[in-house]
Amino acid sequence: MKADVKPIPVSASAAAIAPGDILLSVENVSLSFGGVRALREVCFDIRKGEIRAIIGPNGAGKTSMLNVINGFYHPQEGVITFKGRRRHQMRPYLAASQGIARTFQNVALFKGMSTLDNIMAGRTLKMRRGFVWQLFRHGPARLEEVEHRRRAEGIIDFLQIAHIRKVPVGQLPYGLQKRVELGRALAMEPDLLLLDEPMAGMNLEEKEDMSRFILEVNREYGTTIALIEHDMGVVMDISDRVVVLDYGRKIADGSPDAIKADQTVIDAYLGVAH
Amino acid sequence: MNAKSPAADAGALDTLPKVLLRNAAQYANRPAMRHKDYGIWQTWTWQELRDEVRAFAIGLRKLGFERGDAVAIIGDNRPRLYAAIAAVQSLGGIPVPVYQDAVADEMAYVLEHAEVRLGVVGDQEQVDKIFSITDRLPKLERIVYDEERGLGTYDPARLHSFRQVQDLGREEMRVNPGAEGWWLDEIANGTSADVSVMLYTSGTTGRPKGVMLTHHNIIVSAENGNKFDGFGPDDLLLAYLPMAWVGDHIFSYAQAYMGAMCVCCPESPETVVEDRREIGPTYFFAPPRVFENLLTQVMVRMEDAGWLKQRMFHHFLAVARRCGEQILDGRPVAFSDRLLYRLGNVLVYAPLRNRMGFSRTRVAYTAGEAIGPELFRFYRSLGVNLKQLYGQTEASVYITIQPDGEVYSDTVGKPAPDVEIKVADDGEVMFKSPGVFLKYYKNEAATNATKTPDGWVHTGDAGFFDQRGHLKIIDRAKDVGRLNGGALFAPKYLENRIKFFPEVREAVAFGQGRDYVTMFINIDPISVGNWAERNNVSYASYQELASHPRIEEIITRRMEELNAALAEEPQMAGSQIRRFLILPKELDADDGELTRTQKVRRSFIAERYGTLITALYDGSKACHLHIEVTFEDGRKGAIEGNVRILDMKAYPVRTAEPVREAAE
Amino acid sequence: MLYREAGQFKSSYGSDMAIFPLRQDRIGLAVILLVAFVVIPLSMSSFTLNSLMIPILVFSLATIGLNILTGYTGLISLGTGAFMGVGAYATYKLTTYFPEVNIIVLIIASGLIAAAVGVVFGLPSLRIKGFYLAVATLAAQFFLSWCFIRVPWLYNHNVSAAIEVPTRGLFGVPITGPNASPVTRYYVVLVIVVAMTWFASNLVHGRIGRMWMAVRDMDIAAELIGIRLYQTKLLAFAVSSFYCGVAGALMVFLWLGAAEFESFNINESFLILFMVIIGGLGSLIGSFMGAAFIWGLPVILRAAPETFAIPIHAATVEQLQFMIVGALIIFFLVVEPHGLARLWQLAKQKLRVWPYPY
Amino acid sequence: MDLLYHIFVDPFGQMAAAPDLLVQTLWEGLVSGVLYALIALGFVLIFKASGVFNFAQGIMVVFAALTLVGLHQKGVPAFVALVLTILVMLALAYAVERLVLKPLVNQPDIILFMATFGLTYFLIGLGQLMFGGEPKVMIANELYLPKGSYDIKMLGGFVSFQKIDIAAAVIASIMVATLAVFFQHTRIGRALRAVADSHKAALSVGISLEQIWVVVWFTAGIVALATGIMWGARSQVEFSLQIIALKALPVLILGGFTSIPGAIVGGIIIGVGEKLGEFYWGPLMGSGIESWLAYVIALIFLLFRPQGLFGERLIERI
Repeated sequence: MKADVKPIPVSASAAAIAPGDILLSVENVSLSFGGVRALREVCFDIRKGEIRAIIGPNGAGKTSMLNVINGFYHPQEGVITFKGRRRHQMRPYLAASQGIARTFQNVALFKGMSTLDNIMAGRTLKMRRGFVWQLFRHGPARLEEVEHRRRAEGIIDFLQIAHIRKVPVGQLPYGLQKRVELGRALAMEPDLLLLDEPMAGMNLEEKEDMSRFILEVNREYGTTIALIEHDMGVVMDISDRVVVLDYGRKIADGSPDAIKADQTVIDAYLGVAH
Repeated sequence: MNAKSPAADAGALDTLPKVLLRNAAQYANRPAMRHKDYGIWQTWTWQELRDEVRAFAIGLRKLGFERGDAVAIIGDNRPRLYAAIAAVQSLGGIPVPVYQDAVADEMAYVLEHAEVRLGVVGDQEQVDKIFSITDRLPKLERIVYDEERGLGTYDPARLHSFRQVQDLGREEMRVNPGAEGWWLDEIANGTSADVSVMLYTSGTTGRPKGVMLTHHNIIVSAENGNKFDGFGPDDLLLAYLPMAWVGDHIFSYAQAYMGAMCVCCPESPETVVEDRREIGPTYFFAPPRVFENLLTQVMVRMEDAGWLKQRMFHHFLAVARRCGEQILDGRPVAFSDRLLYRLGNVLVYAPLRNRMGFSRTRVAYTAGEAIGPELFRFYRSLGVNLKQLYGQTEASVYITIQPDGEVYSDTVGKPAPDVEIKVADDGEVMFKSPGVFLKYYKNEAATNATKTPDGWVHTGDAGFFDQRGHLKIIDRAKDVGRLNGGALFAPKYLENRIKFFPEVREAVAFGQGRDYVTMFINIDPISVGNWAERNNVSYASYQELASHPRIEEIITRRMEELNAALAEEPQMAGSQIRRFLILPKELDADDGELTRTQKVRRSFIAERYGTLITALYDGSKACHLHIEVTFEDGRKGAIEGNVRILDMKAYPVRTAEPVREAAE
Repeated sequence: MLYREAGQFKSSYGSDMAIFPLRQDRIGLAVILLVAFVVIPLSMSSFTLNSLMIPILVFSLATIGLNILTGYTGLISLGTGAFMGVGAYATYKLTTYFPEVNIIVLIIASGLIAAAVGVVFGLPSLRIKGFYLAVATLAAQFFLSWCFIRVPWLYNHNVSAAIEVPTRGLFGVPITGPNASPVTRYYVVLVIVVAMTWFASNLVHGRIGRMWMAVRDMDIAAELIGIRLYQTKLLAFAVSSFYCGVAGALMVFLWLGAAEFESFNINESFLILFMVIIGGLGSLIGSFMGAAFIWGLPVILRAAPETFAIPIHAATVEQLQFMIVGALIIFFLVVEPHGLARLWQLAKQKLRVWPYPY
Repeated sequence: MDLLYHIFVDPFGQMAAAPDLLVQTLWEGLVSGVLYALIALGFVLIFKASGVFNFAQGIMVVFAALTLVGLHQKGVPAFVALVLTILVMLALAYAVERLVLKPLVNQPDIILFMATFGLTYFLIGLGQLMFGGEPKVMIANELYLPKGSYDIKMLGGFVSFQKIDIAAAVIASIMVATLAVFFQHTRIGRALRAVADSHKAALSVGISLEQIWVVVWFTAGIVALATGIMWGARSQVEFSLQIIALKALPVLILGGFTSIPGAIVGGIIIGVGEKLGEFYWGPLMGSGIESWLAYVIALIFLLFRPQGLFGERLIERI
């Protein structure tokens, strides 16, 4: 009835690219800090509507890869093509405005704000009303606020965090914080969702919930997802394709089964000397 | 807002769908239903509700629904499910609410027996449950679900979302202008004699029976219920008890329609308490255990309060105990007390009511089982007008009910409006009323067994009227026996009465075919333990505690109180407890002494403790006991010791002629 | 205890997002306003109004300004005094250039000038954070107070190097200058402060407030959800400086009546900062409490010896005052780093769950 | 055009024209730079060890000097007063550790920063209460600090070097040297540097944080005392010094908050830059630009090298 809120509205811009086409491609990207080479000529792509896993031993450069994709690091070489737009580097907020959302390895929520405000903050880009309207918090500004609150509630309901709606996230247990962070990312209605170890430090039950959410986001709303995860079981279950990094180099790329069988990958994980 | 209670001009309003139309016209923009969803109380006015129902009904029609079809309603209390009931009724179908927590097998039986063609269910869980039993339900054609979550990927063949069905209906109304008219005709064709709803009662024995209630049954009962407490459009109530339970159907559906009240559905079963606080219902119903849990919460929380606050809290609770009920019933109270109560109201009662969500509660009812006098008084003394009623599915709820100002913890009240009651010679309570059910669905035998040709219904409960003309239910009729003297012997009644004392955990009464009543007592380790702490009585084991002389004193005192009370009641005076003993061990399900649902297994105990029983009746002062016990970790062991048997003196019986019949 | 939340349910997001969702709070606010607008002017002497109420209001406004920057956006500023000065001197210049324009308009205008200056000194805030930024604002402080001395144009080349407030009226009633009655000035200040507080609360409760707090709590994440750090921080500087500027203008024109560069030196900045800390970072109501506390305390300290006839030297009181304020700041940070606002909040919570302890 | 000339050409012309004045100015700058450096040193010590940005360093300078002079005025022999003052600084260090640092441990930096504000106010009040607010003359003679000046003829003019200034420079360098040794070669010193990295590390060295804090604050107190004496001897002991002490902040920005050499170099840069600016460019803008020039220099510097001269660039990780 009235309460019908489409949990996660799919943004229009995504429609341009048909499912299965290449949404984002990374072409021999290299990144280094001073002497340290975090990434070396990495190439891979992410297709629209898939769940893409990036795995690898610690220090393989997984997080650096994500940071490059959403413009937090600027690679020295290489090209990144997102939704057909080629670029070498860009400011993070531009990445965001183009539809790349992201969660962090160790939760990066706005500790002082409530769950709801965190998710509302995720909708900043979608809100238009200017300063003057904000001053009065009436008319259009109010309507807009209400409209986006409705969207936010859709996400809250989807992630089943209604009971902590108005709790400052600082007070929440880790598992829930991760969930809220996912909510904040979803609030951006992203075309590409980057998840940095979404299940790190979770107990089994929490992991199951999280996997379920990730799958539902992907299946029911067609959101493309790239995730880093250490729990191989989970990765192999939920992801469509897997790319493996080791010492900043791509050592394998393919379906979960192919990866499981791949000798170089096994060596990398067993730590065979290079 | 002073909208007066709607007049139910008979004839025109002889079915609930008609009432819906009346409300949509008369109370168009007043709230009909609220549901805590997406963070706020989503609200539907009567008009909107009417439209929702209409769209759904016409949609059902498009799906091939026909008059007389049975439709299962399964799920937590949700506006859409209530709307579905109305929609089905509007098409002359029969809604069959089913307990949402029933296991697949029970559900299969009910759906099969009711021959449902369509199921309207809450969410994925229910869908899955039904899918798991479809092979047993050849007649079931379609399933309509409310919550779409997780069902997106299901095969849509026989599955529709509530919204899809409504869209069908709206589409139909768009292309075919006659559709609405047709719907109204369908409603017009309904008569008061039609079956309004079919509710399955899980009888203590055998398969559940489908109680068929007509619109007449329900409308009259609902109307009487509303009149009795003056409910109207300004009243709010929280629908949180199972929709399959007759109480919820009458209160949250029928009475709400008749009185144009606003029904609020909680966000989820877990949030009922918060939601109740937010809504602040003016009318609240709950079984005793709900009130009990609430009280425990209060006490537990206050435990953590500061010393001063606790002092204040308990002081004012004492004041309330002294004069709260009188003030509530408008009886005279000492001026000083009145002032104290005022103060207490500011400092404790009102805030407490607020926290519990009773700030605006005009009337609250409890029923289903006996409620402890302490518990009952607690709420009343706080100013919550808590009352008891006695009802059954077969009666469309109302049999007896307590009028304001005549509220006693130990009765279930006077006969409800239009209800005749008589107590059969064997003590069974029988009634006759407009609410009496049509029949059990496909179960002649049971119907005849329950309903006499001249319309009296066997409640299966034994009871009697006290001097005040209030009915007292003492036990299931079949469990009531007689002493050799011929006096009534109602073990459950006696056990409940003694169990109301905090020190007593369990009790087992004996007396069938004996000269007098005796009892086993199980002390409550927690409350007695606390008592021991406070009075630094040291003890090593439950056994030691149970046999402590000072504990025996306490229990004896309680027994005397009970006997004194029983002496007041002509029918019960005969069954005062003459001798009792305190069991050295807790009755335990692991030893088969209790059922898994913590009910005493009288016969089993009787033989297990045979020696003790003989001792109770052969006048000996003590008795040696040796029995096998199972410890929590499953180890077997034995308890051994002497059990002292205590004698009680009986109070003189007041021989007043028991009231046999009382009708209004 | 006073709260009756049962039955106060929200059936629309609008009402759920209200700044005072509970009826009892709305009533409380109404009472406070009533006291401020009716009781105080009627009951208090001109002296009390002038030495207590007006300054508290003025400082509250400045505190709100600094709170927006430090409490909500997490940018430390030690330049508050200077920004207030900008407001004051700007108004002074404007009054000399546009004598006929309504003084209120001029005050608002000078607020805008202060905002502009604030933005200029906020420019470094993108590159630098924390204490480094504090130093940047110190630059503002010292540079501006230098200007207040060295640029005679600012004080119309008065020999006294001070600015005297000309008489200006509103609807024929003088509201500035020597012959404006304290009551009228109180009302003018009160109205402006109430209005600007309302605006501030609207801002911090909306999109912009969330952006500020996001930047404060986790700037990286903020950037990655599409918040432009630079614009957001500069906006904070602008709004903050606007509030400080107006406060400064009010301070000179509706309270002191005259001022020189000394009135806006770094100690002023510290004073406001203390008000923010004691009141509570990131709280508007705290801003009022902080201002009232820090300003009220010395008044009481000074009054105390007289009332109890303690023979104590005025200078000594002054010094004790320093010590006590200092000690109190430390004390507060130790017992309640979130200031009076948090204490207030806790008290409210207690009342809501009464009689329960939690 | 004319302005540009006055900014970019004229001043250098003057420098070339009167090199002796230039040298004089440089020397002046150097000396005040050394004093800035000393104050900055106090900041750095405390910041390194306890992560506290000690706003009170300035007032500690005033307080120390004031105590010294005040005690002497009350008839205490100079050197006894000196020792007593050192004890006072020790007591102060203890008090701070007990009453401020310990209760506030694990609070965000901003809170500790604010706490030092409170400390500042408290010390102002205390100092005035005990010794009065009026300016005092440093007991230079009693402490056998040199007076007068060497006037050296050079570059076609006289350049005068105040002996006290020379003393200041010398003492400052000695102090820095001692500190360096102290940090390099004592157990506490090593622990101190460990703390700078991580508190746990310090504990592993087997020294409690409390001890370290006390030591550090005490050291800072001594530095403050020295600074106070020097400065007092050059001008006089007054509370406005506390404001001047804020000049240490730009110094820190140049030098970086954690680097001792940085503090020295930064101090000198600021001191010299300030004096040059005042002397050659000040007149353009009606003089007195000393009061803010330092900060602006720092500000400009910041925009190009936010981590300071010796601070190491850190890569933000997420």
